[in-house]
Amino acid sequence: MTNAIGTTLWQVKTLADRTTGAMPDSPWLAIGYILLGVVAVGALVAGLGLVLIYAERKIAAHFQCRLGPMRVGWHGIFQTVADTLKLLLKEDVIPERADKLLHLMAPFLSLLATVMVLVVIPYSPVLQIADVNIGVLYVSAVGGFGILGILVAGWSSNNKWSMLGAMRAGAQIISYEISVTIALLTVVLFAGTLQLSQIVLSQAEGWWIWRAHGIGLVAFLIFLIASVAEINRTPFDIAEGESELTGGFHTEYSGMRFAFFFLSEFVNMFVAAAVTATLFLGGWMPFHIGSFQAFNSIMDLIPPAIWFAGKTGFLIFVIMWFRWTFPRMRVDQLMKLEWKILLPIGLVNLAAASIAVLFNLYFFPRH
Amino acid sequence: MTGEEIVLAVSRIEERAKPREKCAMPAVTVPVESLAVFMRAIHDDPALSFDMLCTHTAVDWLGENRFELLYVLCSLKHGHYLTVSTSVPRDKPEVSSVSSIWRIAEWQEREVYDLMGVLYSGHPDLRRMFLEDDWNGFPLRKDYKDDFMLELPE
Amino acid sequence: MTIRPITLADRIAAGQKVESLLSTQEYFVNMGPQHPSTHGVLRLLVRLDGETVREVIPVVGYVHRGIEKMGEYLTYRKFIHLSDRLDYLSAITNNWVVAMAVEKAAGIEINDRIQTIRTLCAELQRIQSHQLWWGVFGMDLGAFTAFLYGFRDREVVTDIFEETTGARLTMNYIQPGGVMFDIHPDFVKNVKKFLAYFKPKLEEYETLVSGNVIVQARLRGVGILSPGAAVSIGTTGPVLRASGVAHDLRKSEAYGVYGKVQFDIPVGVKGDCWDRYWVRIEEMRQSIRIIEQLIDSIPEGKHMTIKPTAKIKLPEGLYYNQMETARGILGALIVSDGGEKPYRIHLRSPNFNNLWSVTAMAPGLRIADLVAILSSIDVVVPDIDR
Amino acid sequence: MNEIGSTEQAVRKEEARRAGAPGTVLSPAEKRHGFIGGVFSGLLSLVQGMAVTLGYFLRPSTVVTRQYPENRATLKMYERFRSLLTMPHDQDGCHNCTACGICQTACPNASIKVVSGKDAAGKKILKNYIWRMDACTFCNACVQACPFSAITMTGGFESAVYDRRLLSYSLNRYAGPSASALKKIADPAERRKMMEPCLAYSGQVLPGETPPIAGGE
Repeated sequence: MTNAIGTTLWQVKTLADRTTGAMPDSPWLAIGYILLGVVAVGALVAGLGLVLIYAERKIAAHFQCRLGPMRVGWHGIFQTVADTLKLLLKEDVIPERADKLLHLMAPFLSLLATVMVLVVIPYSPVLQIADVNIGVLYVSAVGGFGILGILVAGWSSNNKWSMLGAMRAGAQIISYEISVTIALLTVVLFAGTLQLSQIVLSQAEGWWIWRAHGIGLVAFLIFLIASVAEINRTPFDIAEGESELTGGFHTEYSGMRFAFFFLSEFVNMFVAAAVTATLFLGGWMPFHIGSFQAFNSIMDLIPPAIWFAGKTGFLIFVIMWFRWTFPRMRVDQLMKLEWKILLPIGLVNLAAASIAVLFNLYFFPRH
Repeated sequence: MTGEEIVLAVSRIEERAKPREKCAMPAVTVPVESLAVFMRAIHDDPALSFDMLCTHTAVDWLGENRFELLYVLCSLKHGHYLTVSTSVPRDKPEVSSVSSIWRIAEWQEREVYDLMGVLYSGHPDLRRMFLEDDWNGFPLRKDYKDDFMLELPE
Repeated sequence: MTIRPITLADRIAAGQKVESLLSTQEYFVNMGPQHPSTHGVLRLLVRLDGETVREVIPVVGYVHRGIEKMGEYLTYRKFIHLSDRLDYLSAITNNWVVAMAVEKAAGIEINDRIQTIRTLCAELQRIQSHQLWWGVFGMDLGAFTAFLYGFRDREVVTDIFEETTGARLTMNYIQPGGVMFDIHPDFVKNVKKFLAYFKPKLEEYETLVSGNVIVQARLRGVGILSPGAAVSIGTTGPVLRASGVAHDLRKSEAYGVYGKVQFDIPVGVKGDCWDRYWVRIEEMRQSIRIIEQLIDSIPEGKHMTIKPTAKIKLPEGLYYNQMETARGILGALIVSDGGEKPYRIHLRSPNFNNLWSVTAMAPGLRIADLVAILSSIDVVVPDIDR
Repeated sequence: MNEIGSTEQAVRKEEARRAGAPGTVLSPAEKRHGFIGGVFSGLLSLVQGMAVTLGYFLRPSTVVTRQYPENRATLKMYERFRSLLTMPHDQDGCHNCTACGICQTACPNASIKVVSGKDAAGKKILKNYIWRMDACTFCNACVQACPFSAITMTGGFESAVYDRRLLSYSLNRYAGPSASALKKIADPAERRKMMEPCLAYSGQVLPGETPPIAGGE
């Protein structure tokens, strides 16, 4: 695989490839690779939790003319650590007559779904745990599995508010899954592959957000909006709906189990931003413009991992920006937005995309 | 209409209505048995048209052994006010509800029942409002006493 | 003989209601007394059918302090400080209602300076109250940032109050015969500074919340209160005016110096949540107008016309005085037996009446709408319970 | 009012009828859009809102947070701020209180108790001035009522304690006559003899003395 400039890119050899490669010769090495993957994902989740929660608090504070945490450490950077300790030490309350097993399980189900998506995201050409050849399908399938945790949490809590929140979440996530998938399909059409690393490489001449005469932009907006809805953040946080449902599905959770929901929300946000960046903003791919080789080679000086982190960070900021600006939508308006606005636009956009692909109409068409 | 005109117009509707003495605003006293009919009449009368019940409360005249029920009425249409007063004996505090005329009366009467212990016949939902359901007595009565009451030292 | 299967369509054709065929189970939930959007300790018993509200039963009394009973043991002057604690966001106006009732009954003369100061403070209070409401309204709709913006701007007004009255919330400032302190030397300067600061902020409120498409969708056509129902339920203030009834005591019974100033009454057209929202935003503009007309021409005079220790006795009789607070008409009904203390004092609280309009508005709407309605009528619970 | 229908038109008509309704403004009508226009105007309104919040985000000077314990040095309460009842003592250590008890009667909550006694000459003097902050609403009535300006409200606000009984304050630093009576005595030693020092007292009100409010504990 070569990029526009003609230099050979690094051969992507993922941890999963290494594991399968090592399996016949030395199973222990393979197990070592698996352990390395588990540790890496665990560290990533913990790190994301620490960084994103702190970032959210600081960003929210500055949107609201406040300072945010300032006490623990310099500008409160250890606030999240302190809060985690506090949550660890708190009593874990299980409501009477709750379905105990499910109640205990729900937070982990919720977290599991998001963590599994982390595995397939190409963070840089060499940093990817498993490069599944149906990556896009995997992302949408496993990502949609997160609703199970929320539903189980709401059901098992033996609380009407929780139940309402869970039902809202169910309706919402399943509806918005459609728009997410349609926007995904647009990119799949452009790239001609379902593999995430290949989708990134297909953007070597330019990111899909601008290369397809606005079709990519529309798909990007739909994908972003629907992703925000899928991760239950304002303006689509009706499943929690603090002022309506007191806390929605996690009303009855406390201590560490609540922290897991919290964590999965933030990891979810990262996943949504990372997938959006990968599909529409070129993932780790530097900003290239077609055949302007001089410009492109300057852009190549910045390492791919930084590009990826920058794009994802920007999208996370935008999602937080949404949250700290917009009010919440009502449940029927949420459905209306999906079924009457996003879905028709998405379908028309998909049709337009197929025409663009058929006649090779985008900027810097492939040869 | 001025205060005197209102009182005059009202007394034409109900001849037993007399001006209430010692009152800074136009006020009439009506016998308790004719209250409901009287209220309906002044609500419906186009010249009076008392469409809003500003407030309703009761005063415990312990010495005279009666509760005085006060209805401050207002006509947004004409911009005039009237206070209607009626008395019920303390040992049999019963009066007919006006909640079918002004919806707010339903809740204002509940409040008066809760704190003063006046019973309203024809009230759709007469029960305690502020106090707990098992509260003993009616605190705004002048002879009310309970263990929590503190005396101001003089 | 073959039996034709009876279908849903057959049942409907036979006159059976679809609702009864597709019956769902209704359930009750307690919204409050500890609920983020019932602002304090209001409890709403809500009968729900899925997301749809079928019935709302307000349960009040969680902060009942027996202020009316306490009033019977306190002199008129001492009672004023209890009136602060009714609707704590309109403390100045509450003081004024009782003070004015006493002044009218006892025949205490008030000079123009006192009247102007009172009017100015009441209007500042109205702005302050609406700022807080705006913030809380945003929060109830899910826009938490609005909440902090509202509080941030309210802080400026509270500082002005603190400088002049010595307190931020329960000020006990207006007393029979005058005001507790003369205005602070910096009062005029600071009020002007506040107006200059707040006017652009008000436009920002419009951009951030009023114009927002989600807010519009959440508020337009939601919770319609017809003028007839509004009057029958006895709502006052912005709730009544939003229903299309231009009733404002500041115009119709111009007390204070309201007779001398130009201002408009904002009136709603539909009586929905949006109208109630808009009326309050517009009222802030009108309050700014009133303050601007008065702030440069505060007459000279004393700030207290009677001695603060003078005994106040009302002649025997029945007195009623009412005034427009930020939430509606607050009335003070005083029954005097000629002594220093009221024989009976009753407070007609605006929130008490306004609250019950929820029962007329909410049925048939969603839970989220119930929150919007509750927020749009802007109840302060201690005022309901007294 | 009841005859007005609930429809928008009827209300508008009624409003117009009221002589152009001088002094009223009507709420603006809803702007209607088609599907495409609605999407774009909706997006525009969202972007405008985001611009407002971003404006604050990018200007750290708009932050209004004050870091409380750190800013103690610069934190000044307004001079009229009412939070702590105090009895000012002049440079000779004398106060103005004559134990007349007017403040005690003026207090709506009975949070002041003036304990008076008799001096050698049989004149009324202040023994102990007890102020119960836990029962105080800071209404300023006592300060207004005092004919001698013996008490005043000051701005100290850090008075949180873990036990309610610790909120009883004794305001006078000595038991004895007021400044005006003391100033008549020229000899400082003689004067000091009349001022029986009492510690700034805060705690259970007095041994054997019931708190001013019965059942208050």
